[in-house]
Amino acid sequence: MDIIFDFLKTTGFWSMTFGNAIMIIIGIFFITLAIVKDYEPLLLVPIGMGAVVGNIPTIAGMSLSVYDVHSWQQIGDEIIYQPGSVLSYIYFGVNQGLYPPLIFLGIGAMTDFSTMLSNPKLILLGAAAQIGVFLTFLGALFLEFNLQEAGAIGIIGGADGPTAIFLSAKLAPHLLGAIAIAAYSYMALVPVIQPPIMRLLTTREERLIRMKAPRNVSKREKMIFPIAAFLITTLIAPGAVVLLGMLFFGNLLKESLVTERLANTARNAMIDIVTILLGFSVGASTQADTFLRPESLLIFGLGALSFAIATAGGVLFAKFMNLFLTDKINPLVGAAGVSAVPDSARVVQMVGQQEDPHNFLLMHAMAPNVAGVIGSAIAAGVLWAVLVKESF
Amino acid sequence: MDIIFDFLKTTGFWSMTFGNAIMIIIGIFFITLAIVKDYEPLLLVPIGMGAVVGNIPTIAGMSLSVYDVHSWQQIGDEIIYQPGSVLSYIYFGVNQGLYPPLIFLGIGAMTDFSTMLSNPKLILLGAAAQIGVFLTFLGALFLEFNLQEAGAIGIIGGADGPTAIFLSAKLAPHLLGAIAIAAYSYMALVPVIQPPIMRLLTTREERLIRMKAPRNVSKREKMIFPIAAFLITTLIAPGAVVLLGMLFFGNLLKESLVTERLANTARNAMIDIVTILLGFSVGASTQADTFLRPESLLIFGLGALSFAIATAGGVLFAKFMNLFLTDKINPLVGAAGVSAVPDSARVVQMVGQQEDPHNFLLMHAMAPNVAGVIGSAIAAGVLWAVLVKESF
Amino acid sequence: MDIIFDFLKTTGFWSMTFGNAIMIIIGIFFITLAIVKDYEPLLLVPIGMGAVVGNIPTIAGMSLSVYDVHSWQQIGDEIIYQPGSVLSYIYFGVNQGLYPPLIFLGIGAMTDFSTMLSNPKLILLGAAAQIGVFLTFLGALFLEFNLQEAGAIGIIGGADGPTAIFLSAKLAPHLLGAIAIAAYSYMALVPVIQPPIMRLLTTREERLIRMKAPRNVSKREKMIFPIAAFLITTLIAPGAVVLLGMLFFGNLLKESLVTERLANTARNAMIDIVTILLGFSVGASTQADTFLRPESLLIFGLGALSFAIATAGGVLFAKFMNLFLTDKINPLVGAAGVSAVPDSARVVQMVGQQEDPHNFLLMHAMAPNVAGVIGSAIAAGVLWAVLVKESF
Amino acid sequence: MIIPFDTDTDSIIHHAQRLNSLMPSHFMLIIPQDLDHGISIAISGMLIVVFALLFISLFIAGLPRVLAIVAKVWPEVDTHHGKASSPSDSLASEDDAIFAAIGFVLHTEFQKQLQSESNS
Amino acid sequence: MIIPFDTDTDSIIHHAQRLNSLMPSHFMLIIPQDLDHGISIAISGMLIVVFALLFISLFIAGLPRVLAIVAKVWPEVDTHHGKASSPSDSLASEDDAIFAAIGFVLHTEFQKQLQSESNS
Amino acid sequence: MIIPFDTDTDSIIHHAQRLNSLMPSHFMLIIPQDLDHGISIAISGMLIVVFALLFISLFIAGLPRVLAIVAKVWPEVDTHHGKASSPSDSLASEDDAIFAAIGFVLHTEFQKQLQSESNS
Ligand code: NA
Ligand code: NA
Ligand code: NA
Repeated sequence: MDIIFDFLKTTGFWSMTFGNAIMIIIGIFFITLAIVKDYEPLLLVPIGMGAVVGNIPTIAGMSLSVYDVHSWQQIGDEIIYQPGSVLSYIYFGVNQGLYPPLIFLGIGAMTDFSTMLSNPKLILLGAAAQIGVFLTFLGALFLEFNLQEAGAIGIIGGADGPTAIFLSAKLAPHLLGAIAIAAYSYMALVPVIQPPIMRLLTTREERLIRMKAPRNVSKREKMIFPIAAFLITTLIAPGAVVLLGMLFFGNLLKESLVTERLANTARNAMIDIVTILLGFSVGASTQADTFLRPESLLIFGLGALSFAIATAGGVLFAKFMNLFLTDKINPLVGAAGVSAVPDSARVVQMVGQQEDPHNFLLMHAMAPNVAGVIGSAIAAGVLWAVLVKESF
Repeated sequence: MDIIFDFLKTTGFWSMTFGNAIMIIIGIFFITLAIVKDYEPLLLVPIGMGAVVGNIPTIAGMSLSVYDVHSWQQIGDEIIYQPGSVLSYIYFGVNQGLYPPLIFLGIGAMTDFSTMLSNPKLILLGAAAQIGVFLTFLGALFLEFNLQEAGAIGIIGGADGPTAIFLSAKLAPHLLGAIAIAAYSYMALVPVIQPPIMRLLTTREERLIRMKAPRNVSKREKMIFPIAAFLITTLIAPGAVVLLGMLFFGNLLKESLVTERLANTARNAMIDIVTILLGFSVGASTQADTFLRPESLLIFGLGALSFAIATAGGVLFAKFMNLFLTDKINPLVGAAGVSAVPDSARVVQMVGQQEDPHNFLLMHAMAPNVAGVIGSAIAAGVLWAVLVKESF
Repeated sequence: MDIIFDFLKTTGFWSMTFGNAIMIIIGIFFITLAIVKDYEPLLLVPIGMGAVVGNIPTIAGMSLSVYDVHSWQQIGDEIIYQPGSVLSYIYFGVNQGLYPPLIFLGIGAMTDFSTMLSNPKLILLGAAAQIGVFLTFLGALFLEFNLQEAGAIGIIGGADGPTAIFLSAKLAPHLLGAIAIAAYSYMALVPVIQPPIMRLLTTREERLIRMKAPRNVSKREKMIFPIAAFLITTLIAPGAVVLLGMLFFGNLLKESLVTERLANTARNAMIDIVTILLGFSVGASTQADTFLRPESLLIFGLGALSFAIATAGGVLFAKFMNLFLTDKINPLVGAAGVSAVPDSARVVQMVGQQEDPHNFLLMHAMAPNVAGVIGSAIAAGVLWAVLVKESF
Repeated sequence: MIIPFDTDTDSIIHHAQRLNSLMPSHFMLIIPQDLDHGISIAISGMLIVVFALLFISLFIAGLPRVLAIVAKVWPEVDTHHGKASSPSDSLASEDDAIFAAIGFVLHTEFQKQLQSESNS
Repeated sequence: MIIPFDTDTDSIIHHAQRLNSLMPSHFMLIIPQDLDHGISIAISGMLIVVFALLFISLFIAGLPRVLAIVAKVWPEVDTHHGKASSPSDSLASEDDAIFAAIGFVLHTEFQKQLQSESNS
Repeated sequence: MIIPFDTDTDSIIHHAQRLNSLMPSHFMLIIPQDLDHGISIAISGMLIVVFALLFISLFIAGLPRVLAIVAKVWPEVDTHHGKASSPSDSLASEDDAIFAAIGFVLHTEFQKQLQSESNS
């Protein structure tokens, strides 16, 4: 024991703060959650490992952290380049909101909007769930976050990692780590958060509703949709132009049927590379001294609230719509409006089958699910447009 | 109707200019052309969608356009980073001429130079077609474009998108959008532009000429070729070192037979990623206020001219060569010297088969076709070298 | 002949220096070595072609070389961007040490640490071989290189290209080309350098030792290993956090079994793209005037020495360990401790089979082989941490 | 409840707010300003999201009918479409009812919102 | 014909040109300078392109003969090459004739061009 | 032996060293300073590498035993592990001996190194 003890004092083991240790444990917990529970592993594994890497105490004078950014300094008459750390160059894509649109490109090239096209009224459920975004925004203001911070926190309710990162980078970069971690944590915890709310707000009869099989959608509809939907949404909310431009561009690559190789690369190599770099560097940005703060706890609290509200919003709006419809919607499907694709759609399927094992809601739930992605991108665009102008 | 009207006035629909609407329609037209006619879809779909995205009117104060570039500003003693828009970071690769060489890398890793190696005299047809570049350059000067602008416009006659973008970025970045759109439009329209010129300049007897089957080419020849061709061309025209360095590097990765995995990535994931980013951001750079100008119309006119001249140059030089040859060249093959790989080679095949359905010119046409790529890269190198030195 | 001669004088052929010609020949020699002997082709082909491209004499005033980097210049009150060359943007990833960690990510996602996990004492051979790094460091100091330069030269003994490039970029960027070329050359020449040393230091009896088949390793061990190994190594040597962070992150993507698609992209498209860009731009950085210097010769001499010492270190330490062991280690296996994965492990197998064709040492040699990668990354971290602080 | 913010950009404002918060009379004047502004942002934001997705809904609901006309002039190669158009009609008529109802509510709300903004 | 240029870098020169163009005597002096310079760039550019590709042609035409000699010393593993060398010889002899002819024309043109440039 | 360095950052120091090297009495004082410092870097560097990999070795050697206990509480789905634990025990006991031996040598060396560094 003596040998080991003497040695430890000479290494970095002793200079590690308590906060770093906690963050490393959180990182390992994320990885464990991903492996054991299979919750959003493509994001929790990179983020978790990033958190472990980012919390190794480094030697003074070495540039290693994501926050050791490059700069230009004037020395005499010359402007000299001061290099940044390797992780800071990777984090640049997070910091400048570059990775989220590229991930949206890949998501667009993956997503089949058919079920949404075959039953357009379900789109409105994806809109209703965005109430989580705006109520959380108000909640954050109430807790004395400023407008920009509140906007970035509110978007956690969008249940969409790239959107949350994009908006945080623009409005409140100092909260980005906490917001991203909150968003991905709750997306991973969707199977835990949503079912009780869904059961609370629906009767057994409602949960038993079976929905009509969706109609076939023609190729032309699928080709026209990304262009038309892009024009409609961004002319209404121009702030969403980057996220939705890439999402619908990716979908057009898929549905045009003449650019299959580009769609294929967008949804495989390209999105994977960006996911690796984004996840790892977001994780590495959660250094104890910037992350373990009272705000982060508040953000986590607000994030949980926002998921709950969004779920409730979707379910209740489905019930409201049923007042006007003869072909009733199963209100469970409304919970998928929060997005968290495809987890929340799977949760709908699961909760539905607990009442009636022969009720297949998954396909119906995909419609509000993808509509929720569009909805929260619009919400992000609106918040960005309104709050970037405010300089108060 | 009244509801919709009231709402529209509060959104961005009303702030859209007439120019933006035209550009969006042009973008949709490009996408339609790609889908319906299958003309260069890998480029027209990204460019078209980029044009749609780039022409959504944005809110003042938000940095969204490709032209909202980052900068460093001195505030007091400190130099502060002013972030650019997401699209500006993607456009950086266009702006700095970074994407075209990477696309050439992939093209090199795709291209089989066998037919060219087996019949080296056909290479000269690829040289002859470059007359389109230099006559268009003179035409642009005559229309009072300055030397740099004329050089960038002339290269449209090279019928090679990446080369055109590369040279425009270096010599006339303010015309890049128009030049790129013109180059890709006419490459898409090769099946429309070339046939009448080819028929006008050839007799029926000439179009019926059958050519000897090409000989087999050894592996060693294919391995030596990229290195030797690189040295020959760039020692003569050092300005082409980046484009041709990457083209022949890609081809060496393919032909060396020991770096198959790198060649495979270069011609798949890598070229696809760059194509997506290049096409989309070039499209997004065609904002109405920078694109819808009198110059653009002149550039389109000169571009059409250059394709016509290049086609004529190739065909006529083939006829000239026939004066010295016993094994005659089918002069239609000369039209493939414009490059526009592989469309113009296919046009040769098509026009040839209209006279004689059993005449297979495609393989022969591939030789001037790929030689034309090399030829226009050399032309670009020469123009860059000469015009970048001139500061007049 | 007269025609050609007249023409040559007007082109760049005549302005080529003798040094450029030598470097082009070296480049072609590398490519030939890769093709004919199959020595490290994935690196020698890109580096060789890069050397050819980088030594074409360019026209004054054109920005083409990897050293024509971008800059910001103050003109009046404004700070104006001066663009760099295309190759300088690609070389940025070398220069800032960005590519090596990304290559380590791919290596991690490729590497199976099973044999190492099943026989942990073989790890120490990977440590012993690092004596080559530190003795070469001292040798370089003795030859009057300064401390930083000596550190960068010493790491050649790590027999690991990305590590050598990473440390050179940080400590002695002006020697990066020579160090990278030396490292990759000797890695390619491992089948030539190692066998005589291995035979010299072992008896026939030792070379005949057969080792026990390794035990099976559980999935849990493989999952826990990358996280634990990362924590152990970087808490001891925080300077290695970037390289080892990425190596073990890649391995976790592989072994977690839930992020297979990310691991797949990391070890295919991603590592290939980075390898192409790294190899080519490192090659292009070996311009005659910066490369053909007395230092480079010394570096090559020291590099050869370091490989020899590292090999001897591994073999002798295996013999030392045998003094304490009942299940003897075949000391040839120690030679694999230099890393140069997987070439040196193959050399062990080959030399072993020359004595006994039924002795399969390859699997055993993989353990010190991958441990050697970790060992030299730690050595690099230590040297960086110590030498970056020293400003003497 | 006071949270320790230390980001430079916000510190001045927050110091001002903290000073003000010591004076009870100002407390109710300053903090609610953000919240009040926030409420109007939240309402218009939610309305824009709903409008945008409603427009998409309407567009999609109408698209098959437009394409059915187009298909007569310029028929699609595969035959999926012919089968699809008839069931969509019945769906669409029901959609019309619900869209009209929601549209009316939204319009009314939106008008209220616009009025309250122009008054403040 | 006047085109509205508005890029900063060129504006001064173009303003000067426009001013000059108002004076008829200067018009013919200034605009053709660019064009004249352009013609010499175009001719030498075209020649360089043709020369470079001609060199490649010649190299490729000669390569099989060089490789045939090399293959005797150091034979290639696959047998494609042996078959290939004989037909290429007949092709190559014809190539020689055409390359000589083109080479001569190019050389003459290039010399003219060089002379005219050194005179101006 | 003098090597022509021309990197700006080092030139001043090297000029000084060259000047000093002309004076025989100083030669032995200045050059060895770097080398002496280098020796201490090299020794501690080598020790750190060995320690780090030794720790990994120890960790890996101990891991199967820890996992064997964990597996009782929370069994792994596939059965590789059960077979693996018994042979590793015998290996591990041998490992212990060698690790203890190497650990002792390293510790002694490291202590020496630390002492010499604190003295200088
Ligand atoms: Na959402
Ligand atoms: Na061309
Ligand atoms: Na090593």
